[in-house]
Amino acid sequence: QRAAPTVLAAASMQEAMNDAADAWARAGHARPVLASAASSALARQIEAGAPADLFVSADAEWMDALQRRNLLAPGSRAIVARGRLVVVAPPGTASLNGKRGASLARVLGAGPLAMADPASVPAGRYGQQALTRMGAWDAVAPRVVRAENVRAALALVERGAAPYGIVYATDARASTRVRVVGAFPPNSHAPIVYPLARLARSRNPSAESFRRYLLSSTGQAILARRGFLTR
Amino acid sequence: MSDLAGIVRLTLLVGGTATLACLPVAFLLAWVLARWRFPGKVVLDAIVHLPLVVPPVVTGWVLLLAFAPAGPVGGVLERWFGVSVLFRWTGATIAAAVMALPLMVRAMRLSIEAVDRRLEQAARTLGASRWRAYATVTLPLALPGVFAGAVLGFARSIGEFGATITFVSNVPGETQTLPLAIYAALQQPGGEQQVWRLAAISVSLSLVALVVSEALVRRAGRGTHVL
Amino acid sequence: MSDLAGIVRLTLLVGGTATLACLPVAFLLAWVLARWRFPGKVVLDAIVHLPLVVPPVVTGWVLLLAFAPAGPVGGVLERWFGVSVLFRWTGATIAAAVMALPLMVRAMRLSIEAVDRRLEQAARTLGASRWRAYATVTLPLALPGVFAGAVLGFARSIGEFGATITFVSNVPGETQTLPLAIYAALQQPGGEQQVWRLAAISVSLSLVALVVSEALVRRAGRGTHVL
Amino acid sequence: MSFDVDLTLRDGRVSARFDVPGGVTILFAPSGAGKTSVLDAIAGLLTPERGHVRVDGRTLFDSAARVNLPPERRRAGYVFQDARLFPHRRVRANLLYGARDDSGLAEVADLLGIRHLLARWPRTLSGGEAKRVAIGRALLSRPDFLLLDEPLASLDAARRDDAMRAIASVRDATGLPTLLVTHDRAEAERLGDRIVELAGCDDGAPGEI
Amino acid sequence: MSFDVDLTLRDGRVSARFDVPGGVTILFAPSGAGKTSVLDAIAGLLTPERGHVRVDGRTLFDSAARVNLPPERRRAGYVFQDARLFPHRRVRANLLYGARDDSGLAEVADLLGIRHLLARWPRTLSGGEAKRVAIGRALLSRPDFLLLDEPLASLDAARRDDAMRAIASVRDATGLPTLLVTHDRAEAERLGDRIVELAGCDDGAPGEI
Ligand SMILES: Nc1ncnc2c1ncn2[C@@H]1O[C@H](COP(=O)(O)OP(=O)(O)OP(=O)(O)O)[C@@H](O)[C@H]1O
Ligand SMILES: Nc1ncnc2c1ncn2[C@@H]1O[C@H](COP(=O)(O)OP(=O)(O)OP(=O)(O)O)[C@@H](O)[C@H]1O
Ligand code: MOO
Ligand SMILES: [Mg+2]
Ligand SMILES: [Mg+2]
Repeated sequence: QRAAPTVLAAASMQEAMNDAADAWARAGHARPVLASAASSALARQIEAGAPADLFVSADAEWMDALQRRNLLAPGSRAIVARGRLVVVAPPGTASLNGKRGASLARVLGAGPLAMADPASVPAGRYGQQALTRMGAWDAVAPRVVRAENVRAALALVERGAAPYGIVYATDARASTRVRVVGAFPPNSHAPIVYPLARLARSRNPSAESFRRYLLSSTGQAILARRGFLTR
Repeated sequence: MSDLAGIVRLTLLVGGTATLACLPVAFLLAWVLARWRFPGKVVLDAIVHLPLVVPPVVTGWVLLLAFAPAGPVGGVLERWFGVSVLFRWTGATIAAAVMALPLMVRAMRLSIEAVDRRLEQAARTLGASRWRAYATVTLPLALPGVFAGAVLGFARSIGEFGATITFVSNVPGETQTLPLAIYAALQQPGGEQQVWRLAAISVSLSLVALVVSEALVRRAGRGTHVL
Repeated sequence: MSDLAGIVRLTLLVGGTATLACLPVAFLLAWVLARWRFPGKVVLDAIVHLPLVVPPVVTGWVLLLAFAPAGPVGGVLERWFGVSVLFRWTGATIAAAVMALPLMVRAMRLSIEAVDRRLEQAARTLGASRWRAYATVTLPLALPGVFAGAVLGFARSIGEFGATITFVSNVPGETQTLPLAIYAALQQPGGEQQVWRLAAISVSLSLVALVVSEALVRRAGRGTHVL
Repeated sequence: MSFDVDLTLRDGRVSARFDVPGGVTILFAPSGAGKTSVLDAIAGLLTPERGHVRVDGRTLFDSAARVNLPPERRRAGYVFQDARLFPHRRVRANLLYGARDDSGLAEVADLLGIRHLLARWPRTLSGGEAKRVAIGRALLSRPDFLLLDEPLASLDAARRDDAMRAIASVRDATGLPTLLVTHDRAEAERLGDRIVELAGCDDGAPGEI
Repeated sequence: MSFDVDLTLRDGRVSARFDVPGGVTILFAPSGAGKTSVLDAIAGLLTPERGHVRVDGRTLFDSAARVNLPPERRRAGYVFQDARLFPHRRVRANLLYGARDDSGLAEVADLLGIRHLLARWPRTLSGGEAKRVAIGRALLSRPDFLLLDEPLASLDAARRDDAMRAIASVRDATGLPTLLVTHDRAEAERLGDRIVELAGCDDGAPGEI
């Protein structure tokens, strides 16, 4: 049995990666060591030379930054999962279907709108792009409250602190306290992707095997069970 | 990110208000914990320490549960006064105050415990009530601890991040204090420069607080240190 | 998330090691800051306070820069000893220790400042060197502050989150202490129950630490409090 | 009678019973007999196991009647064996701590020879200077009676006389009943209107009158 | 000569000059004259502005020669005006703090009548008991000379004699030169081999011999 690879996974991918690692271990391999944190924190650890093998990011921009610095193994970057962006609200809230522009802004801007910080968190960035595309951002922007991450934005809606929130479908799925009242069209924002890559520094041969496993149909099925859209 | 001056002003507002609001509460708690004997004292002690032990994110979450419109405190505030602290600087101040409290209480308590009770007794025989003895003897002699507590509390306040962002989010101009701005900058590729700049301001602010408090302690301690 | 008992064991290991490792350093710093006069004292004071003021995330990042294989400390560790603290419990301990240090120093310093210098003088005339007077008079009389500092430090250690996750990530079984486990649970839809359970354990641990330290202070303070 | 005291203290190791008229009563006993403990109990700083304390007919403590006035309502002018000056107040502020106003300040300061010390911090006083300030502080608090625990120790002969004259003049002007502790039998006989002896219990045996 | 002292202290407000042979020298002066300051300077706790201190020919301090031994190398047996017992050590441990072993403990404890207090905490001692423990602690530290700042204040007559006998017996056995501060001229004449008077400076004027 070969030494286990160290996998850095964005916090939002943690559960899905756990499942995958378990399955991989059941198949007779050494179980990968999973390290999770915000994508930015992990990317900075890689920049600093942390001894790791794989990186699963929730943020394509950070993956780009690493690639520009030649920290990724050439040809190893791939998209491991995709996501969807939705609007959630407390159960009983009317659906937003068909609303755009001023009417959408009127509804979302009625109270605080919870979303991840557009300045720093990808989910927030996607949300801002979508609202801009739909002509509602300028009107809504003053009412936006920027949470540290998507889960925190969801919690604000769950607790009644904000009537609407913008989160990933994966997050909305498991919550009983909110209902999805609308989904943004995939083309209203940059593609929501979770890039995967092997690090240039990695010397562990099993890292590549696990990378391939994640991209294989078995691996993809595991991610799909956690609500991620697959390739 | 809003402008630098605005962030600094907000940070000082939040940190200053939190520290000032905490001072009397912390001193009372410190006195009770230092000088009184009663059952359940350990429980009170533990509750005061909670925000220190529990990760800030959880503290922020508990605050959110309490102050949300559906929560016990938030409901009352909203129904009776029509105000909400969510997403407001007042909420950021509450988070900062809660996180700073245990540090302030500890420092003050240590100083109160070090005050010689025989001096309080002397004050009593000179006609001072328990309260006057406390105000004119215990408190002034415990001043080094009060100042130390205030600095610790202020430093913690202007460094508070986890509870604040969980409780009141990052709202530029309302809740975006220095740590929140730093965090946002850290999240972005290439945000290092901004991080260093903001961190330098943070450090300078608390250095000033430190120097001022040392000077105050020295002033207050002119007469002390020997019976 | 690894098993509960493992998380608790790791948390205690990290918190305990960090506290023990900090104690002598903190006491020395406290003594120097309390009793010595030298230029640049304020600077030392400020540096000790830094981890309190700067948001934990930044502290974690600075630690990362220092301890990474390319960093000044990490490079030496790797080249000379072939070890790395990244993703290891040792790294989590370093983060916890750095965050706990200012609290420990402050508490101890307050207690040292409260020790009557005339007792140290008495020890000197009885033949004790400066060091022996320090070890046999100053230190034991400052014990309440040492214990208070140790509890504060331990509490802070087992509650430390931001610096740890930034520095060494959340690695179950290695760096996933209670706060990181709580954070992970908070990230999961429907993880509230797990959050409450973990938070309850956090709180109990520090309650125990608190009670033990109060008992120690009382024991140590049997003789004290009047000249 | 002025001091009507019957007390058991310190788990029965110290007890005292006396009933004496006004004037200066000397409490005389060897070291460790319980003199300070008795004064503490009269001042309300130590709660006796049982007994009573009446001064000028006013009941300050009575275990049977469950009376136990707090120290500040007993109006004792207590000069402690150690000076116990407030270290954070200058001499002047120490002297005036229990006073209603500073009308008596100059007179008392002159009597005790501490006028030149008014602006000093207690830390900078010599042993005898601190003692004199403590005496002045008690006198200026307008007490109903005086408790003096070796007020003359560490005073030189001249100061001793001054301090005694100050105490005597207060006594004569106000007729304050006074309990004074001393080790010096000659001094006791010179100063006191009467002497109460607390039997020695230096080795821990209970003391009696 | 045994004590060869010439000092200026406290910004010139206190000065002292004397050169006396062994035995007990009484330092006699009114309150505030500077007696404690002089003892502090001899013990090394206060650095004089200028002058010298020689004891038995050994130079402890000399501003001209830039000699300034730290307190622990001066080997003074200093009994402070206040007792300064270590509050965190029981009486026994206080007594033995400066001792090499506990060989002299029983004898000294008996002489001072503190044998029954050995297991006590300082906090629970009466004023006179604390003073006696402080005397014992200094005697047991095997000093080269003794500095006694009103060692007999707050001791009753019997204890006073015991304490003096203890000091005298140490002096006779070891011939330790001793400086003893007292306010009581009668006592001074009874105990001392000679008397050095520090001129009064109670009102802040400089004191001279
Ligand atoms: N806090 C205490 N706990 C236990 N015993 C105490 C305490 N304080 C005093 N004592 C003891 O009680 C007795 C009486 O003490 P007290 O101070 O009243 O004596 P005193 O007559 O004033 O003696 P002195 O003349 O030496 O001051 C002594 O044996 C003393 O050791
Ligand atoms: N720390 C200090 N700063 C300034 N002045 C001081 C300080 N300590 C003492 N003094 C002053 O120096 C003078 C001498 O003090 P010292 O304590 O030596 O007197 P003393 O002769 O021992 O008096 P006593 O018999 O009352 O104890 C006094 O006037 C005193 O007020
Ligand atoms: O690390 Mo995240 O999944 O961008 O919150
Ligand atoms: Mg007494
Ligand atoms: Mg003196």
